Amino acid sequence: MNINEIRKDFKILADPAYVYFDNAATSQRPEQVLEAMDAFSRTMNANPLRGLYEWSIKATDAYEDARAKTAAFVGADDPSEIVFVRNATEALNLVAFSYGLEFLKEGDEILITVMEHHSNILPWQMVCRKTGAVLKFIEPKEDGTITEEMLKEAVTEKTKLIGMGLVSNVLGVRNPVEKAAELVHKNGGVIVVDGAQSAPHMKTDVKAYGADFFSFSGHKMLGPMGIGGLYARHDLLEKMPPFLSGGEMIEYVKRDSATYAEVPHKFEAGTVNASGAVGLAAAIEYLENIGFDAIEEQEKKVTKIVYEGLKSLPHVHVYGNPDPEKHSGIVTFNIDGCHPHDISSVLDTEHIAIRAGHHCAQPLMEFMQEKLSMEFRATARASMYFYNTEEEAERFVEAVSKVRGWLGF
Amino acid sequence: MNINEIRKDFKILADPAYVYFDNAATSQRPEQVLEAMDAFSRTMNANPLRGLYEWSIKATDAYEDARAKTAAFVGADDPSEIVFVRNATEALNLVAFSYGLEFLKEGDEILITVMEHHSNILPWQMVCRKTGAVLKFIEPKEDGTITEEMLKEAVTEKTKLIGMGLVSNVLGVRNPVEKAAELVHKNGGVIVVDGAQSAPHMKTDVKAYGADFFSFSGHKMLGPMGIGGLYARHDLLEKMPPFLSGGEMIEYVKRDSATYAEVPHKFEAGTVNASGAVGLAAAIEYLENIGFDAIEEQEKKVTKIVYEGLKSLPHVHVYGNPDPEKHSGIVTFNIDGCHPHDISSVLDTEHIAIRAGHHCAQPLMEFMQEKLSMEFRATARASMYFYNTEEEAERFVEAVSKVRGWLGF
Amino acid sequence: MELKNLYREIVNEHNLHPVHKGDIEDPDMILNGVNPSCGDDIYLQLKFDENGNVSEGSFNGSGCAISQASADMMLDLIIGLPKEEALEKAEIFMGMVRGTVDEEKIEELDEAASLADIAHMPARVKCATLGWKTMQRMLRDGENEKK
Amino acid sequence: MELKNLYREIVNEHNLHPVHKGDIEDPDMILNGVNPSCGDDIYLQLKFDENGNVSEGSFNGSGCAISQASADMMLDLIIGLPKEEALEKAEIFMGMVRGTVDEEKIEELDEAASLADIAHMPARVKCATLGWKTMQRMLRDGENEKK
Ligand SMILES: Cc1ncc(COP(=O)(O)O)c(C=O)c1O
Ligand SMILES: Cc1ncc(COP(=O)(O)O)c(C=O)c1O
Repeated sequence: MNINEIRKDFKILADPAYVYFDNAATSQRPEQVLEAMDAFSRTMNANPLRGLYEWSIKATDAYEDARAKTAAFVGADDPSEIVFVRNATEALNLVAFSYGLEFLKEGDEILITVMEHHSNILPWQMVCRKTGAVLKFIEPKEDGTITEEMLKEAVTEKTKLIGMGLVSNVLGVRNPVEKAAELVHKNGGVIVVDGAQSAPHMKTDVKAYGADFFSFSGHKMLGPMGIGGLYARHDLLEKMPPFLSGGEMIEYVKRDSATYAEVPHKFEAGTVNASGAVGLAAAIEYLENIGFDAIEEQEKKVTKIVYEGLKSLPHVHVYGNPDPEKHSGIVTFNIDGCHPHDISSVLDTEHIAIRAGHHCAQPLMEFMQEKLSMEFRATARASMYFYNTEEEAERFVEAVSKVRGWLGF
Repeated sequence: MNINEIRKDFKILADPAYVYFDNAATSQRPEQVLEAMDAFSRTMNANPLRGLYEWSIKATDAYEDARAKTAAFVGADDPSEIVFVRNATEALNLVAFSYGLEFLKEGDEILITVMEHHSNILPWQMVCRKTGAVLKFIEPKEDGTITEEMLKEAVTEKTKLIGMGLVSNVLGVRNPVEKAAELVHKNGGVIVVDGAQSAPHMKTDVKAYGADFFSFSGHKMLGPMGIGGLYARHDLLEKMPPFLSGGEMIEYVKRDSATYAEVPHKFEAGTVNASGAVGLAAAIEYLENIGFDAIEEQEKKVTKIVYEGLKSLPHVHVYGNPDPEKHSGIVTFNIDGCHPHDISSVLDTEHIAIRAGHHCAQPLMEFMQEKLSMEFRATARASMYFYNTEEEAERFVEAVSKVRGWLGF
Repeated sequence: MELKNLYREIVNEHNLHPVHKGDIEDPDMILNGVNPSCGDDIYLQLKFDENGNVSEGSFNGSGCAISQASADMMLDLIIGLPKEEALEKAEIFMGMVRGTVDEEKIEELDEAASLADIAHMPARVKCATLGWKTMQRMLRDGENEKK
Repeated sequence: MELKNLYREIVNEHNLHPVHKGDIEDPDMILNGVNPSCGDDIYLQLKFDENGNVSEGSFNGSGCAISQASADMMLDLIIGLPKEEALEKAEIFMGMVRGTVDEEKIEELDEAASLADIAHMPARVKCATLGWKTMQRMLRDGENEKK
């Protein structure tokens, strides 16, 4: 992997003054992705699935090819196991509204971790409100680890659904979804693996995870905004009721009832985002061309510099696993006396983009504040991707070392 | 309006061999829209709403500017009355799940027309199933007209919600939403105006319609796939519960509960489709630059040729209003002995793209089959937009005149 | 073959003057097959002799020219065949429209082989296969709506 | 003003060495103001003399430097003023960060005028206005959490 060549594919990275370290929020898009979408619009733009003319047939092929490519990317058996959605949040809501409301009942337990993203918390709160199921939380150790023992203790025979991010967007830690899957399957339950933060950084294999559902967002893995995916086991999709309803997801519509199209179309109501899917497919192709080995290697190099650099600074607290290789490119930290928002604002004057705040993980912030005596219920987070360089990492550490000075200490 | 200049903006229209008359399914996108989206990705791509750095601030501005532009486009009072969604279908589902399930109850009546798109039927079937409300249908006259008298007869004091497409995607007729609004408001009810087919063709004015809700899709009005809008009165949005939940739509999240962000963010869960919104804003700008007067003038010229041309052909039946000016660019027809799918397939060999089938309006097909003795429960539909030319219309009529011959008659 | 030629040379004839459209007397099996997205809707009727060969067959219903013609050609081909062979023909037909069987095999379909180019028209594949799928459901899965 | 200079010249001082942070004795009004998206969380406390002038004031709580400094500067400005004038200052401050009032008016804010450039940082506007909004809710809307 030649990082200089790769960076040329990302026009927004051309200005060396800027350091973009907010990749866990959204990634940048290479020209290949933009070009694939533009080409769709310029040569075959039509409403897929229904047209009997050339452009619509091409558009349908492009859309279904994108589905097949996405299925292969996550390790699914069959393209029909991929439902295209807007983003990971919608994927998780789809599971909650369709599977959750239909198959969970009073007294069942839903188990999630305290480090879940709000998008993997609120839908389950909704399911619990409406069904009488109970939401339980598993808390990690201080460094973010969840062990098999902790899981065994948390899973009871009432646990019918586990929601677990494969990689935490705050700590970067990889969670033991395989063990969780095993335990919940013994109860005839299912596991919803939220892959929003893992899919960009590591080879996905839903089979190996034992995942019944797997959610992800295109925009976090070089794809466009507005497209994401839900992997779901075919037999689950078959028995789940539809969620959104309208055009394209039906067979017959009578005035008072309807029958539904086959899986996965049953879950894709209305005109599909075909150009978004084409963009996602181009992003997948781009990632596969580089290869996850090379991607991880580069991320580890950069993350190590950031992690160890911050660790060595006085007044800086770095969270999560002591091994920077276990951070999936994410380094979360705080600086004594400095509110994360002020940190991010002054770093912005150095053209360094990081995120600060609760990271859509307020329960985790609360947990960390208590366990780790954090000053504020918020952190600063640098998140790197394979197109980031070691020089950027060094510049970042250098800048962080000056933050306390800029803030008057 | 110089049609030749305009067509240069649409690369896909460059090949004069192709006639694209399936605009009611999806429109084409001008270069200006593609460029606006690419520019977003190349210069300010970031996750809006949360970042404290330059790109994210720019992205937030671009996203909220798009909202303001969209609000002005539909005639809303305030940008906060626009919720960005994927498409009109999602907009209608949002109203059904949030407003419908919360405010309708057993015995209430939902009134829709028989010519609604499936996306404005199925969500109401769902609401009726879950609340015990009753779904009623109003049938138009044979030419598609719904009169004030017919409305008065159909609306009872139990009618608490009316769902009505402003323009039918099959007949092109404009429905009397103003009268319907008046009637339902007397009951303290609301009207959901589906503007998916009107917004591309005429100046929208939600206030003049008396619309409480108004749904539309970007992809039908020069915008990208994957973005659409719901206009809703501010006070309704305030009192409606959230629908999808997760990141970006919250204030506080505790382990067992949450409070929600202000309107409209409460309804936009997960990372927003900012580049899609930017594309939609560019589409709106493009439409406004041409102006709806010029747009309608061109559409009427082309529609007249198609309508009168088809009318004059033996064995061809044209549906809807006898005045081609009342068709919003849509001409639906059948040919004796020829299944619409065969019509569309043979026209495709002439590089003419039209739609054939039930047009996501099966109840209307059933109604037309009965009232107008249609041979099949399907029609062929040519739908024109302002970039279509009179020559294309003539070529189309000429081709249709040969269809029966090609099919062996 | 260009689609217009396909219609002219084969489809139109079978659609406008089908040999097997209508009802047969006292069929052994009747099955309804539909394509919801197209509105194609046929009733396939078959009768068997003492050896289990298809002795008579017809179809009824409405749909596009391709669905009608394909059903008519199918009946041309399978009347007189043992069930197993009829099913084999259906396999070949399915393989043909999916593009997974070779020329030689396709020839076994006689006139129905002319629908090979449907493989390039995914939106019409369902029309072409409706009759064949209905036959498979009958003979392979034993579905029968006759009361 | 570039943000780093703004911190150096004004914000840091008010954040690290606030004059009005803490509790006052027996306040007449107490109100909590929050920015959910930032986690800023302050308690504003005010006391009035017999003429309705703000006689004492303080804030407590936690938040970013801008929210803290802005609240401290606000109290510098309004202590001693009649309620109406305090509210006028809040109006000016809101107008300043929205970019809708002119230079001359802004000068009436004394040191708080230095936060004018926050108008170009929409994400930080909420931090800067937290104290002011809380004061508006108190004096204009009469909200009071004191029991
Ligand atoms: C009248 C009408 N309503 C709703 C829709 C649904 O639009 P979308 O598929 O973009 O959600 C359509 C599009 O076909 C339509 O014509
Ligand atoms: C772990 C995790 N899950 C879910 C999401 C939600 O993704 P989106 O906002 O694209 O729906 C995110 C993104 O922030 C995330 O990091």
